[in-house]
Amino acid sequence: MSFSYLNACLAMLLAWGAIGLAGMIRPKSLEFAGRTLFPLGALCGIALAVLAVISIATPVERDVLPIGLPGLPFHVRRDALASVFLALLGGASAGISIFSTGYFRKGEGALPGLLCLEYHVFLASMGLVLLADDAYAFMVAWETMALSSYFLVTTQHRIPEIRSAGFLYLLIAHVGAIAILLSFGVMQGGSWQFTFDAMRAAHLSPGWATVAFGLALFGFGAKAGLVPLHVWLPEAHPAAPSPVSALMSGVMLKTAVYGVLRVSFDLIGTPQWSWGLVALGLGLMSAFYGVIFAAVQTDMKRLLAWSSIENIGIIFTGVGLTIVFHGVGMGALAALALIATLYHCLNHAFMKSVLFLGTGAVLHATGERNLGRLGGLIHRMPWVAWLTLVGVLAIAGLPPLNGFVSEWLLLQAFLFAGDVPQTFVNMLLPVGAAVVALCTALAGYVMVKFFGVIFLGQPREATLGQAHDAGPVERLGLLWLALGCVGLGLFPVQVIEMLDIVARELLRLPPGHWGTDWWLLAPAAARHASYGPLALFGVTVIVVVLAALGVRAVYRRRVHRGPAWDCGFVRLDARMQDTAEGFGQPIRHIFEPFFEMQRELPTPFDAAPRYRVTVGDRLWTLLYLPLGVTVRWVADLVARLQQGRIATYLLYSFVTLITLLALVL
Amino acid sequence: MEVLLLLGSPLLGALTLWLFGARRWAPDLNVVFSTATFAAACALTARVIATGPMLLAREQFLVDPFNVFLVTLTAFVGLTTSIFSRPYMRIEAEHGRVSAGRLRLYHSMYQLFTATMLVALTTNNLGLLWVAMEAATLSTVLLVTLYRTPASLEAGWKYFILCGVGIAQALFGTMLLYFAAERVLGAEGVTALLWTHLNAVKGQLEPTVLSLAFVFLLVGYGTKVGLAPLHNWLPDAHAEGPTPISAVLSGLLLNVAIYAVVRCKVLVEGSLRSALPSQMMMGFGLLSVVLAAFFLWRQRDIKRLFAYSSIEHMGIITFAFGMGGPVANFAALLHMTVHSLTKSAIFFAVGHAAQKAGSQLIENIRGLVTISPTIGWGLMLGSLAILGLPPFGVFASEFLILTTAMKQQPWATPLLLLALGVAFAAIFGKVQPMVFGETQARRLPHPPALLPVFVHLAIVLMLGLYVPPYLAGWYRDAARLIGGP
Amino acid sequence: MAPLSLDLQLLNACAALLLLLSFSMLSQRRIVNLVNLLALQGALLCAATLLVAWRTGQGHLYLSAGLTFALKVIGLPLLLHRLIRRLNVYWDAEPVINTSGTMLIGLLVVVFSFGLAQPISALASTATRSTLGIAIAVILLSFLTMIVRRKAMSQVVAFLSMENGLFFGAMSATYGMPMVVELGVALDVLVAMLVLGVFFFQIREQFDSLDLHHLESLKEGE
Amino acid sequence: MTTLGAVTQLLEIVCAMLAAPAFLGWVNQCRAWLQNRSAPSVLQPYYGLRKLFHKDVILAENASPLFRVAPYVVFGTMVAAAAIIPSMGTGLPLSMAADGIALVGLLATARVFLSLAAMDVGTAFGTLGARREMMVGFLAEPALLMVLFVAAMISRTTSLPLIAEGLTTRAIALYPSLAFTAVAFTMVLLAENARIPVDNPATHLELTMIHEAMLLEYSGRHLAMMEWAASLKLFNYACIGFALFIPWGTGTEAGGPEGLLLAVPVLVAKLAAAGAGLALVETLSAKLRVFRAPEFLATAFLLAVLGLLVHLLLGD
Repeated sequence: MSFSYLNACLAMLLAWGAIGLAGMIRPKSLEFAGRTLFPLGALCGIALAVLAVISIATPVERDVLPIGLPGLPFHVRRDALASVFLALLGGASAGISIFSTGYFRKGEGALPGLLCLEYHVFLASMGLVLLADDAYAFMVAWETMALSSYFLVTTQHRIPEIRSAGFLYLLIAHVGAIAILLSFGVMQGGSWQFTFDAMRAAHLSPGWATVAFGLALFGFGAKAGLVPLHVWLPEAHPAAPSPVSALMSGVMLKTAVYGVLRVSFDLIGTPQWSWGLVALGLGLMSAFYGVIFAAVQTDMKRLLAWSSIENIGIIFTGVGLTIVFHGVGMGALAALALIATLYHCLNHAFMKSVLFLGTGAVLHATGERNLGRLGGLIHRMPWVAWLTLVGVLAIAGLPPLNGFVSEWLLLQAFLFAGDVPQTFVNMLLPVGAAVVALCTALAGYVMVKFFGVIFLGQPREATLGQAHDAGPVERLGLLWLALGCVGLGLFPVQVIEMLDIVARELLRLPPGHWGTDWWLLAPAAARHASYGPLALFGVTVIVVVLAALGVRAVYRRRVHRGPAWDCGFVRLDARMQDTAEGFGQPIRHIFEPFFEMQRELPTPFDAAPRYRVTVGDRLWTLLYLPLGVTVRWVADLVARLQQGRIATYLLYSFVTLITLLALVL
Repeated sequence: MEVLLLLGSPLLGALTLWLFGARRWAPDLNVVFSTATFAAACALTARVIATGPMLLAREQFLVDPFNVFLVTLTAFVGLTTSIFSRPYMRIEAEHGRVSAGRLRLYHSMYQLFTATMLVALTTNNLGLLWVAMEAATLSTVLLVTLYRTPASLEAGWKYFILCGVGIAQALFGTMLLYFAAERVLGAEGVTALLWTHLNAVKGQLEPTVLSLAFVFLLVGYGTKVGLAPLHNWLPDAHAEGPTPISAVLSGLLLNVAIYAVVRCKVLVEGSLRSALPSQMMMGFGLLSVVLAAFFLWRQRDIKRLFAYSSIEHMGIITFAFGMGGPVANFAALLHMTVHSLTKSAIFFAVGHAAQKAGSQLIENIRGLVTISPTIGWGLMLGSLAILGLPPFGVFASEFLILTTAMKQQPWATPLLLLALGVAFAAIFGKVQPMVFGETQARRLPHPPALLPVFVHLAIVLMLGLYVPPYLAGWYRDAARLIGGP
Repeated sequence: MAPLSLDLQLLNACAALLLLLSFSMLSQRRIVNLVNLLALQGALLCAATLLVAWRTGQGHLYLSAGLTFALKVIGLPLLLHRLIRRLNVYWDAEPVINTSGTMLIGLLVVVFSFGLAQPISALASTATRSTLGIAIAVILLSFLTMIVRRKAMSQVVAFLSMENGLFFGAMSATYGMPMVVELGVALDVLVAMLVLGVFFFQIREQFDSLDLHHLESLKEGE
Repeated sequence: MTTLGAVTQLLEIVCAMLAAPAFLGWVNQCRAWLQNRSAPSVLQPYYGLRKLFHKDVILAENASPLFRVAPYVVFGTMVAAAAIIPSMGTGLPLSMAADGIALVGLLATARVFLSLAAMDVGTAFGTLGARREMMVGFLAEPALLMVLFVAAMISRTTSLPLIAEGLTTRAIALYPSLAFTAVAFTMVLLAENARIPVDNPATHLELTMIHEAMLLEYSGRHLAMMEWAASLKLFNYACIGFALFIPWGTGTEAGGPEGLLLAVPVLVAKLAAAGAGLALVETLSAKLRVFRAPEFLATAFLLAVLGLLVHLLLGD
């Protein structure tokens, strides 16, 4: 078989599958499954990433696999879009796999071999989702992805919360999948015409196209955790073991973004700008909703999960913007927005993985995930702390790291949207920009809380004294991902030139030029806006170093260690620091209407005063509980039909018979 | 020849086991006969692959693409079930739930039941088809009441009366069909009930009579298919009988019934040239799917749960046949195959689980994966398969059905989406805590022999990713045969 | 129009009587009488079959008449009588709907079934076609009887009379079904009866009564 | 880049570093005058810095390396920020590397590091200050961004020097949108630089303080760097204001060296005026409760967005 990047990528996926199965050879052996197979998986990941990156610029490749349905074998196809996401998958999963090598311990729920199987099947199915070129292959891969991740989430199935989390996750995933399936049903070319090519060829009336897009948005939104379909995400992501959480947040959510892009730009082909507004609106809503809830969380993994919702929101904002621009025929801007979107996908994959793995290390070191019981870990686990700091700064959108680049691009896209033909869209977009800006600022708030409470200050529990730093392998994994963040931050031009190929292919545009110089990013023209992270970083570093050296050179005064100043109040202890709740208090105060809070305030005369506040998701009580109630109600109603009396049953058939006879007469 | 063997072996088995059914080695004998039957079925299949469809015994018997795979399937599931029931019924006997005499009844009736189903599938004579269906009912009634518990008696009674009445309607329908046919094929009614002949002249059959006939047939056989609102006997019968019987009832008998309905539908549609039969079937199908989904929500008995899921899937199949057309028919046939395999596998797992817990109540079954991984994973995978999660075959057929529905009957898709969602929540929400979670029960000393479960699941898995070409060919031919818009 | 020949008149008389019997079954609450009525119905069916056989000179109809006689006039009624004695269930409880109401519904059913039979008998070539409507009526009426009865026994009797109706329908529409089918059906009916016999004793030993309200525990709704 | 550009660049950085404390001193002097106190000299901040530099550093026991790095990072970012704000000349080569949005990013970086450092020691005050600082920040930052957006939309660029140039080179016109944003910007400036009404640089009253609370644990040269950075921040904000609203007089590429020379006195004049104005505002307005601060800033944010909409409605 002649070499093609497609086959090579498939081979990598196959290798993942094989590695997974190999895990079942000795399912009980941690040494074999954990310490031997996971590094192999990481290697495959790196190889896949390299292949993908090289292949971005190469022409589209297709192939047909010998499996599938009789009239419908698996079609696979690799184009630039798929390559970008494959690169994301490979790159991020490599770091995560390396970390997992050192992470998984004995006696954590499922057997190591089983875990290995599920983990690698998960990876492989995500890869197949990106390569699939017909509805059936796509759906099989899609649902396999959901299924394997479900089993990973419920690794520790003895804990009821985790079980219910898994249930909720799989339920919403499945309903979403059916919606996607139906949207394929709309787009299909006719009987047995389920290949994507047939869908590209098929011409939909605007109405049906809208239906298809709506179903797809629903389905993929459910997977991506778009508000209001997000409820499973803050439950499921924390429930999983940290590497899995990283994989789900970092990579799996992006497959949903991939799906939306694929459907709206490739399969439907001619998105209408009004769809864009919907996506934009949902995106902004998710971004805002996610970030304010992240700000009030007290469980570190839950906080990260909510922050994932925020980032997905920002990504969908980008998608919506792209659709709007593309719909009104502003090609260059559409490309800009699309690139911002893709860039943010890449960024989020890396930074969120760093953070989740960081929490994993903390969890292992302290056995504690409640922010209220952590603190001061930067002394005990400096590696994890500093590497996590990179992720924190990145996700807070601070230059010169990667988070800032995509934010910058997105804001540029908003900024030059000035002349969209539709006036009211014109008025709407700046508000969108404002929301994005607000969300990024809030993300900064959240991340300061996250890092400050976990790693800084004094340990809030005596037990934290025994915390140990992560092992060398785990550090390596973290380092890989952190370097990814830095690299993506410092060399935007190179990355964007790759992403531009996607934009060109997907939006059918002439190639845009993105940098006047290898170090200077200038989307439209240097006159409009330019950003050179390397130079900026360089200058800052130089100044910092000069300042430090200069000061030390001139003023050689000693540095004493002393107790922290206690303002004359002698018994100053760790409990006087802000708790996570305390740090979130301003947000709760400002955005009160969005939260559902139960406060437990002590009276001045309490013997043992106790302050508790629990923050609930309003949408849960507004949307989901009523839904459940309705279903139960209907079920009770239906149950009345079956009273156990045989006469009644006979009556049913009698009436049915008579009615049908009357019908045909 | 093969057909003779195919039908002879179970009949002989029924006779022999009626004599020796109480012996200690009776279960093995049961397996032996089932194996013989399966072998005959394989031989028949091989012959069909070689020489194509055929008519035998003065056209009384017919083997065509539509029933050949069903015959094989029936024989196969019959075999695996007999294998499963060997240890199962032994344990039941040890627990003192069944006496030796009843074991005798059980074994011989089991063979008889297989025989009747095979006759129903292979016969070319619609009258004989009816007789066989009735016989199948009668042979299973006593199996349902095997335990003689009040519940089982009640279930058996309802099964008997409701199906009896239903089947009576079917007889009248058959009669009307005969009446219409006689006018075309001549008064000497030798050939007038032979499906092949009817199919040849279906264009000339009298529409009004046929439409009436179809109503009777649909209500009649539909009762046995378990279409809402005629389904009320089904959950009781499936839940109260011994588990092997539940497996074959859900897995096979329903298939046979729907087979009968479709055979009739072909004739009627051919004569009416109107969408009436299709619409009726789609209506029944949707109603069954939706009602079953909501019934699932409140189940506390695990076997009842899966009985309702059978109703749901029968609804899906009926709906698909109602839609008609190459894709939908193909999907429906595939769905019949994978459903019977999966559902019987689930019942095997459930049987052991319930036997272990000593109760069929869901809240008494917990943490299976801890007690016995094979049972736990068997049940989990089976349920996921039946819920239509890939890469299992059920997904393949549901994929085709849903996409086609979106194209041909978009109005139905919201209902299907709703029903599938509710059903998923109901079943999975009940299965998960049974398989996962804490449990007081200690680990089983010896893992139960669940080979059949995993064999079935393996086949279902394969059908999801690869359908053997000749099987696909049959599906296609059958789909063409069944036709539709 | 010319007056019908004697045999046809007789046939129609039989049909009318059958209908009458079904009505009386609908109202009858004494189970022993129910069984007798069933036997009578069987006898009428047998007679009708003989008439048709004699008229059309189809051999197999004699056979089916014989079957009917053996099974429905002698066999089943005897069996049922023995059961009744053994289980001493003589009375059915008060029907679900009171008798007059049932009668009214029955009347509507008859009208409906005549209407139903119209198009079919219009096509029928048989001399007996006009009785088809009655056959359908008998079937539906016994269906109704099953619905309103509360004792297992009376349900079974109604079930059997439904079978009679089917046979009558077959006879009047097409001079009976092919032999093989008739035999099969007869066999089935026989087996069904045996099964029922077993059933009754099982039910009896469980609930020591044949009242159907014992059989209402398996249900969904409260 | 031209030599002139390089010169301007260096000149600006140096001037900013040197002039910032003086500006702070000047503001304080004005305030003192307005409050009829005997005013400290303009050079007072320099004395303060000198004193601090000569002191030993006392670190809390559990201060981590982050705590020691932070001052330099904050200082560095502030200088970098100063390097891209066209205070005297617009021909800044570095401004290519970072436009307005990046500038906001830089300031945010400084804020984040400051807050993290404040949380590092883990005293009640530190965390309290950090929390309040972030609270102020997450509303002030988008507001500032929106302000920039308006200016950017008017002159179709996000790079500050080009915005300034754009405004100077055009015929002078009234931009109602700019009026809105000017108010918003002033409010942001007050909040960001810990001035009344949001914070009071002069007190250590724990109920109200934000910025000082974060610095409590710092001493010696670290504190000096922090103070210096703070004054730089004020200076930078002032210069941003000039660039956005009254850019006239800054030297352009076209203007050449002589333009640059002219720019120096202009800048001094502007600063003097701005300082006086700032002092006036501070004196006239009363300190807000901390809980009111968000509302204050939300108003600023709203005004900025309003300005944006007004701009879109009326066009330029």
